[in-house]
Amino acid sequence: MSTGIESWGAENLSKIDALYPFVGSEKIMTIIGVVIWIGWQIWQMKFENNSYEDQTSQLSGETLTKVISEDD
Amino acid sequence: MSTGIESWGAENLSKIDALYPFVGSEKIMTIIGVVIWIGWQIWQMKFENNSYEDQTSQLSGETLTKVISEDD
Amino acid sequence: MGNNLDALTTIFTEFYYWITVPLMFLIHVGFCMYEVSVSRAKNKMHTLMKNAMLIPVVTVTMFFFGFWIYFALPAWPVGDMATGTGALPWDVTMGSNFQDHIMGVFWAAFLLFSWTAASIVSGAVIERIRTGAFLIFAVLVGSITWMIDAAWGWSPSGWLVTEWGYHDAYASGVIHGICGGAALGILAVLGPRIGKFAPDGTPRDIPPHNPWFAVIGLFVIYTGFWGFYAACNAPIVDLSGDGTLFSATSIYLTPTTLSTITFNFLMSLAGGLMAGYMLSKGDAYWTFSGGLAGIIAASAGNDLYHPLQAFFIGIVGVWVAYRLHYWVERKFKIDDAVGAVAVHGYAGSFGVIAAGFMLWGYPAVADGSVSITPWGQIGGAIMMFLVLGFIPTYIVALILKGMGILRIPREVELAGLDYFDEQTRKSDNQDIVNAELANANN
Amino acid sequence: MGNNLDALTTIFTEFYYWITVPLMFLIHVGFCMYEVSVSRAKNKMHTLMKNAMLIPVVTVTMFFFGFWIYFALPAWPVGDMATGTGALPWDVTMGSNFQDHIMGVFWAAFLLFSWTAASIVSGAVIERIRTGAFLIFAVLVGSITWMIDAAWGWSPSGWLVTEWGYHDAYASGVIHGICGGAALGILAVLGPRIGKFAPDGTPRDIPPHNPWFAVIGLFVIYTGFWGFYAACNAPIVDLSGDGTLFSATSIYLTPTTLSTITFNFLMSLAGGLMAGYMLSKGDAYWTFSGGLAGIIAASAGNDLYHPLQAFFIGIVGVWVAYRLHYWVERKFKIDDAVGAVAVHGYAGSFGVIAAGFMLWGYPAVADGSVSITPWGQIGGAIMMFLVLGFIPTYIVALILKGMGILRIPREVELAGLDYFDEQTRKSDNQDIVNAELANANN
Repeated sequence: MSTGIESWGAENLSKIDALYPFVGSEKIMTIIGVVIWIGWQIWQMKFENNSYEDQTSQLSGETLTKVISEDD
Repeated sequence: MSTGIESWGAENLSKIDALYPFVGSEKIMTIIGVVIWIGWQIWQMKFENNSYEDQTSQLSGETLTKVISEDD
Repeated sequence: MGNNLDALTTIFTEFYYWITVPLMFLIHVGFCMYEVSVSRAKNKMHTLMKNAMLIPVVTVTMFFFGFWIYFALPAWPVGDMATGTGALPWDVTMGSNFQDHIMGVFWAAFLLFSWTAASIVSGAVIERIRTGAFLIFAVLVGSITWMIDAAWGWSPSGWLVTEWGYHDAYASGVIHGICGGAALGILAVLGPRIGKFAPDGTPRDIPPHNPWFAVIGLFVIYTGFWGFYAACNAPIVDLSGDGTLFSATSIYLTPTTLSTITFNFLMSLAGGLMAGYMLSKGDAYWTFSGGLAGIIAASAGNDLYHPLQAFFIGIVGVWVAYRLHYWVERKFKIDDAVGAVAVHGYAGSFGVIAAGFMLWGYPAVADGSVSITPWGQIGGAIMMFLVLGFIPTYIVALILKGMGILRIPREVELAGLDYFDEQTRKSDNQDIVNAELANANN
Repeated sequence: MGNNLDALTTIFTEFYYWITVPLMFLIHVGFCMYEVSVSRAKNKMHTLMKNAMLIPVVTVTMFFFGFWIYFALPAWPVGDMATGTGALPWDVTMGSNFQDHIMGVFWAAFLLFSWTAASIVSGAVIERIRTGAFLIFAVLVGSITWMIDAAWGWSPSGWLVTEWGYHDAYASGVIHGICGGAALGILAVLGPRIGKFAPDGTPRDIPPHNPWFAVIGLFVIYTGFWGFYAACNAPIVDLSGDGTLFSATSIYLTPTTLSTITFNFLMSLAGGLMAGYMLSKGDAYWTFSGGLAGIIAASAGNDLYHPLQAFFIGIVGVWVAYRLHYWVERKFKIDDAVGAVAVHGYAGSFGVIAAGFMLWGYPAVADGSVSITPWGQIGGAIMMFLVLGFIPTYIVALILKGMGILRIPREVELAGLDYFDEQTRKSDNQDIVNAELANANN
């Protein structure tokens, strides 16, 4: 049993192309990868937008003036 | 006279292995090197311990409180 | 790989490309250093993270489709999908493969160009763009539009090369021109930072929070740029076809040498530094930006120029970039925080056009079927800066603005992107000091 | 060396290892930058010097005995002393030698790994360990225990490899696992910094004095890590034995390519960065630490993985490291100042074990006499983290604590290690200002 290659023997070596395990799963891995990427970007935008909303609500007129004045 | 190699002539080159001078002194150099290393580490620990003793004696209760309060 | 000599040649080529990758990491380290240093202290961590996070999103999208675009799209107008199959993410060469010693290092070299592309855009838009919006532009420029321009104009089979004789050996247009244009497209929609322009329209300087560090960042970029230059060459190619004449070539498989580009890199850097210092009256930031712009201006033809030609073109390119930067700033109220449009966009486009006059009539490809001309280069510069650079980001910026997710809220911009994190840090610090006081008094 | 081709192969190999060395210098530059930035301002110069002085002591001890351990100890339990004689400090190959073109660069590549090993430990224990005590741990980990683990598990003849099929191509366990364990062994005895835990046991954050610089330091480590990866390969090996098939191999002389590790390095970095950003809600330090932990988690099998497998393992490895870090911090009151136990120890050990499942049944050595298995990898991970990592430093730390030379005095910790030097600097400054005032009023 092996997840991929079973021998590094010289007679075998010249025939090996893919070195990775689970050959045949490339397309399903691509789909999972794309889902992770798009999911991450959507999560990032939601997370960022929420934190701005939260921050904006805490930065009313007077607080804001004070914060800017203390800026170094 | 030479401390090591006397000729770069082609007939000699293929026989040269050590390029450094004073071939044969490797073991004594190793001993000296080990002494320097261990000596240095002992000196470093003594020096460091002494400076902590010195510093600790200057950091009594009130001074220490002042130093920490001024910390940024 | 057959015999010993073939093996050595292949592994040398693999190692050659490999070594350009860590060198190009330094470009990104330098970009982060200078972008953060140019920002105000109240924005620095967010500025850093905005730039840094382009790394994973551009990397995965280059794996999913960016690299495929390069192989699939050389023909006009939409390429030949069949030619790109080797770079599809499920192809057996897009992974650990014992018969292939080049795909991974070649992909990585392209990827590091992609990071640079996105990073150029990043600097221009700091202190007011949302990270999420920027990361969309990073994918657009880093994994799509620059890959289209590379397929079209940075490959011996790209139609800009085979039809117009476009020549751009070290990416004056295909990286710098397009990214300057892309940055300008976003800036036109995003608008300036609050306070950048006085009510009467006079631009104000917004000083870097750490001026000398910004310049060290640029110096680190120079260092990494050596990797960028080497990665634009093929290291050892059999030009005779029968094993009697080997040489390095440009990406177009036309002859050059590492010695040539070493001469020209250094002489165009020297020209750019001298011009930048003189124009800005010794300002550190513009002098170092000038050094970079000098290299960028000469890059299109640095495979072939004489070192003194590279020197002269570096000088003129910086003059063009500097003058255009301030003219555009005043005329169109564009707030390009780091001068990226100037250093990359104007100097790069100037460099593409200059190569058309300097190398007029040179064969653009190895078989000599098409020649370099000024009009081919002018057309190419327009394709890069305007068609593939400005227009796509301008359209996407309008869409994101319409959705209300392009720019950070006014209050957050005024208080600073790091304001709340910084408050937490201060209060954590105070907690620790209090704990230490309690310990000292025990 | 015989003919031209043999000479070229030998000198290419020599040059290949050589170039990994300056790249790995950047790892150390980066470690110093991030470790100093994470410390509080009152401790920064001592933090720098503690890390920097591991360089000379690890270097000389690697020359005296560290490198010899690698060649002498592969067999269980104490090796065969005769096999190591070529690496004894008085052997003729351990010096300038015209017949040998590999010993010096090979030694240097190992040495730079040793610096990294000691540096990993260094970060965890900042702001309270004595420099002298740390330098003893630096020799212990950098020149002894990691060299034993390399002899056992990072050599085609090591007993962990030949008996258990242990596979760890880019040192998830043999560098990162062991050093994470070693750091934890010291931390368990050394105790937390004053104020780290509230009286009720709640951990407090001790903020870095320069947050963005810490991250730039991590970025420089990424850059140097390319040298670390390349140094783990043999660049060109005749796998057929008859000159018909050459390839790069792992340290186990099993096939891989530079292209493979380039793909996988970048994709595991991307996975780690995305996971770190998400878990920490955009915290810069954890995001960049996540990038490093992602690479480390995939390293054991990055000679063979598919890029997307490296990406997924990077993500999961960071999740494991991040969760374990906070759990151990709360549960055992461990104050790991830079998260080194997590990033190196947990992510690395996870990576070793993950490789056992992913590469189950792959031959562990070229002749196929033993295969990679999950239990071989689990056993190997325990050997690295616990047996060679945690236990030796834990024992030495107990001894040093008993001697009263492990931890700095409480008063010095509270005032800051640089307090007196800083007072001198301030007073020198004042003297100069006074002298300038006197000059101005003349």
